[in-house]
Amino acid sequence: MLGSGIIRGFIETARNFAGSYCSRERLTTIQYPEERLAQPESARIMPFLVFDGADPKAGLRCTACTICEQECPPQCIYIIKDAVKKPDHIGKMQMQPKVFDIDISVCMGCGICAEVCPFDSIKMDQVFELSSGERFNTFLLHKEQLAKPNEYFRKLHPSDAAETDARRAEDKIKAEAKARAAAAAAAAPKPPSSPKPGPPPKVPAPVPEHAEVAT
Amino acid sequence: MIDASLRQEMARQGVVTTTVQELYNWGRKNSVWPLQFGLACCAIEMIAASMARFDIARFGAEVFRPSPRQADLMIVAGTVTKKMAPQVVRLYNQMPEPKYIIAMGACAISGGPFRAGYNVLKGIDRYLPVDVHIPGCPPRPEALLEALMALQKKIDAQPLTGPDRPRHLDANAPGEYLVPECGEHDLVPSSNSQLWQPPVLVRGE
Amino acid sequence: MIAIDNDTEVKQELLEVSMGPHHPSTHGVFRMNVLLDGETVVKLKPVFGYLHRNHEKIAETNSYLASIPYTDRLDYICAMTNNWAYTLSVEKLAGIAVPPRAEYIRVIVSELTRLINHSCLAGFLLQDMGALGTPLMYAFREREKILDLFEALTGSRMMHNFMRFGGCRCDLPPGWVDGAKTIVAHFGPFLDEFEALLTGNEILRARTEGVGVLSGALAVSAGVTGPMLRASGVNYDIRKVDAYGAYGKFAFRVPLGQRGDVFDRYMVRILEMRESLKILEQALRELPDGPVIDPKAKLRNLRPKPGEAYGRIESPKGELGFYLISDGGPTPYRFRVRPPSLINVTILEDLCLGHSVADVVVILGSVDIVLGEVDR
Amino acid sequence: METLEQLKARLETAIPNAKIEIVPNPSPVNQPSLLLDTESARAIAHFLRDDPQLRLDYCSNVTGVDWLKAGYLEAVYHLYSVALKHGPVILRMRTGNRADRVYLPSLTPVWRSCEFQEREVYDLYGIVFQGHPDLRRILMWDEFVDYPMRKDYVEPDDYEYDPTPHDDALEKARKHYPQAPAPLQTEAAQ
Repeated sequence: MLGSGIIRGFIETARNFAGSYCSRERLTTIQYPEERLAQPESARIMPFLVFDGADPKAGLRCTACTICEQECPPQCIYIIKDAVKKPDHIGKMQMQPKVFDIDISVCMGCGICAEVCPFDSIKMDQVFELSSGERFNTFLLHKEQLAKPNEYFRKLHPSDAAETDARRAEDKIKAEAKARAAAAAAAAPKPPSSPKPGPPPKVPAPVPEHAEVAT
Repeated sequence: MIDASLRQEMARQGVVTTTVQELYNWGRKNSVWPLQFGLACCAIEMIAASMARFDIARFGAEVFRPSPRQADLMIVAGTVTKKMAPQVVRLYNQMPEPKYIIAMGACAISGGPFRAGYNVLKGIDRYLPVDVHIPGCPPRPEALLEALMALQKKIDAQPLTGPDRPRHLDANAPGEYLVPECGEHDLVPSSNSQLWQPPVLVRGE
Repeated sequence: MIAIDNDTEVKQELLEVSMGPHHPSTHGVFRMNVLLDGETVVKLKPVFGYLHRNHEKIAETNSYLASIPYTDRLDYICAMTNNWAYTLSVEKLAGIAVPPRAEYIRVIVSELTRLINHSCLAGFLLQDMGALGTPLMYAFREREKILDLFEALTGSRMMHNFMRFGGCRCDLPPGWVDGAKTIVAHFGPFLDEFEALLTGNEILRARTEGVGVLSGALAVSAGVTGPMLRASGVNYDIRKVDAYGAYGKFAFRVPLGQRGDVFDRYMVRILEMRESLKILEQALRELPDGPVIDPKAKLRNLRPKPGEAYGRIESPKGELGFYLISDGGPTPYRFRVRPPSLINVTILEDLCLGHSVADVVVILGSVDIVLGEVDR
Repeated sequence: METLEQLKARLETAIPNAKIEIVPNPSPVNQPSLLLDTESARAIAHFLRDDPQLRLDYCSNVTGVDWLKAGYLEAVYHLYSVALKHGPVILRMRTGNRADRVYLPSLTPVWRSCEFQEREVYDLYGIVFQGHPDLRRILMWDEFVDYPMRKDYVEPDDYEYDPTPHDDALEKARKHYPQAPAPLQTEAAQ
């Protein structure tokens, strides 16, 4: 019968219409902003920098190695190294950035910077409400705006953060043990060696798979 | 003018007071009709925002108009290329006042990831006045809704008189903008110098 | 009374209409210069380049790794298959092996992508016919479910940046396979519903049957690939021909059309979705354990030996290939995308001649172009 | 499918004047190609398409390449057979130089799929395909005069607001810097 296909279509539409009152499957609307979609742990929008402890300046994990700057596909990271070094979590003196800027009006949120960072410093944020009427002053984020505490990172990416924290704690224990051993060796009476305490132990920073530290 | 505390008291008693400005802006902000106009990837997220899950209709902005003559809002959703830029400006010029622009996504703001390209316009604000920028590549549909709410706030706050009044109530304000032409190597001119005045930023080593 | 002069002839002339680049039904910034005799198309010239964003030039200045997120933005509905085509080409160029689990994950995400693409295409096609909203809304409802899966896996809804040379960036998160199984199980009933809504609809049939007929011989000569080619009755599916990835291990059929009209193109895509569901069921059931990336594969500073490679896959739109020439440096010397969308519109004029303007819109919808890929 | 050497021998007997060279490909994928001379290219293409053993009825991909150091432009064709499901056979043609002798025969009369791709190569590389039915710019606008995919193409200097410049962009940006002591300004920029 001509029109039977249309009628069958109408029945489908009616089923969906009626179903939208009782079935969550058919009524999928999220009442943003009152209601928010839970973002998965892996969600990534824009990068941020992790710092340990309470002071963003002293605890910043970034060592200004510029790997992220080189690998960033749209080249939206800009780093200037500081002349002054500071100790990292295992007490080794590391470079630190004087300027660390990310232009989020260019950033494509690909997450390659977080992937290649060998110091667990740059991670992906999940805040997407970034709109602004002003282009020039709001979208160039400086080091101060980018730095977020480790607790924030733990909240966003619990499993990733747990793995990172465990690894860093292990590094620290290893470094301390090595320092103790070095100190003990230095303290032992050896005729040629001088009695002053040994230099800080040289422990390579944790390097994840596939990453290579820039030369 | 009625002061705020008196108004609150009256509202509690069931008397709603308003001003012409508030009523006018209330109507405008809740019926922002966008132009049905997608350029690239962000357009898919714009469509997603108008679909069931995010439902831009809750903000009165689901009426995507195919014709610029009926639209209030241009969502520049995607990369504007140099070949497309004259058409985008022309579309904007064809829209009636009051009109607004949301630059959705990194490409529309600054050229984004494609800014190194020879055919990519480095930001639509070289030719048009943008009201709200949304960074992200592409921004989530919620981010578009958030930007729409920001735009609504902006409309709501516009006074109808005085020097800060919107462009459509100011006879001397420009309604149309310069349409660039395709030259032999680049667009001519390469930006609208009246609109595009970037700050000077110097990088040392 | 007005006297009518019967001697005056009605002047007839051809009318040139420019459809696009801003047009409600052009799937992006696509322009067609159409010459009309009344309502009938006598000439049609597509105009491209309104979204030419220099992907190839940018890729020739970027490292091999940095080009992966750019490939997401080629055909922005099917980011996963773009990733795969590019990584496949680089793997061929540099001689990198892929572990079996990664191959399976690639198949799973690509077939999910095919579901997204084909269901959205059906929605857009119906939108072009005037069915505003409803089918597209149903298609997007299902798409959102698959996007949730992709977001849990890769972190982003559309731009996944998931595959790497020698495997995938990360393993499946816990519970992902079960979620995927649920979605695959629910997608079949959704397709039944979708077909009940559309396939039997007399208006859809009247608008699509016998419209835009493409012969098999012309399709092959014009390089048309993908569902368009198969709707014209030519059995050529790169998943079968090259059996790349793990596709050799799955049992699935290749749906073919008979007449090559718009309806066949619609129907082939619906049937392909059903075959994709079969592949997904098998792949999710037989997913092997093991690493998801070749541990020897380099991520940064990849410098393949001088040489060239062409790798291709069956993307939802057709043959998506990447042709790479390396000169031994950190960036490709030549990076070429073989875009299925661009080459599929070669025959647009042949399909549209003699049809009315309204049919042009439907035919273009059935070709299934995405401008990010046409213009790159 | 026969090897490229056999194919070359067969082509040379079928088309007597043809000058064919095999271009080796050292990469692991082993896709060597045939370098054709421009005079006999059309005849060779017809032979490849119609030969019952080959039936390369499907030209998948046309690529332009700019060999700046060697001083010529190149067009590369990837051929497959839909009927016999084999391939690829790769053809290459080279122009005389990069300036005035940039003519190559068009293969669009043999394979229709070359139509838009050859137009694209013409648009971006400036190779003129003789015998092409409709050789116009395809991606760039008609008034455009340069060939942007060539390796020596220089972009017009439309200095952008680029707060994170690198490499070439940094050099370009420096030219637009105002004359001021740089380190001082950096402090102010933060």
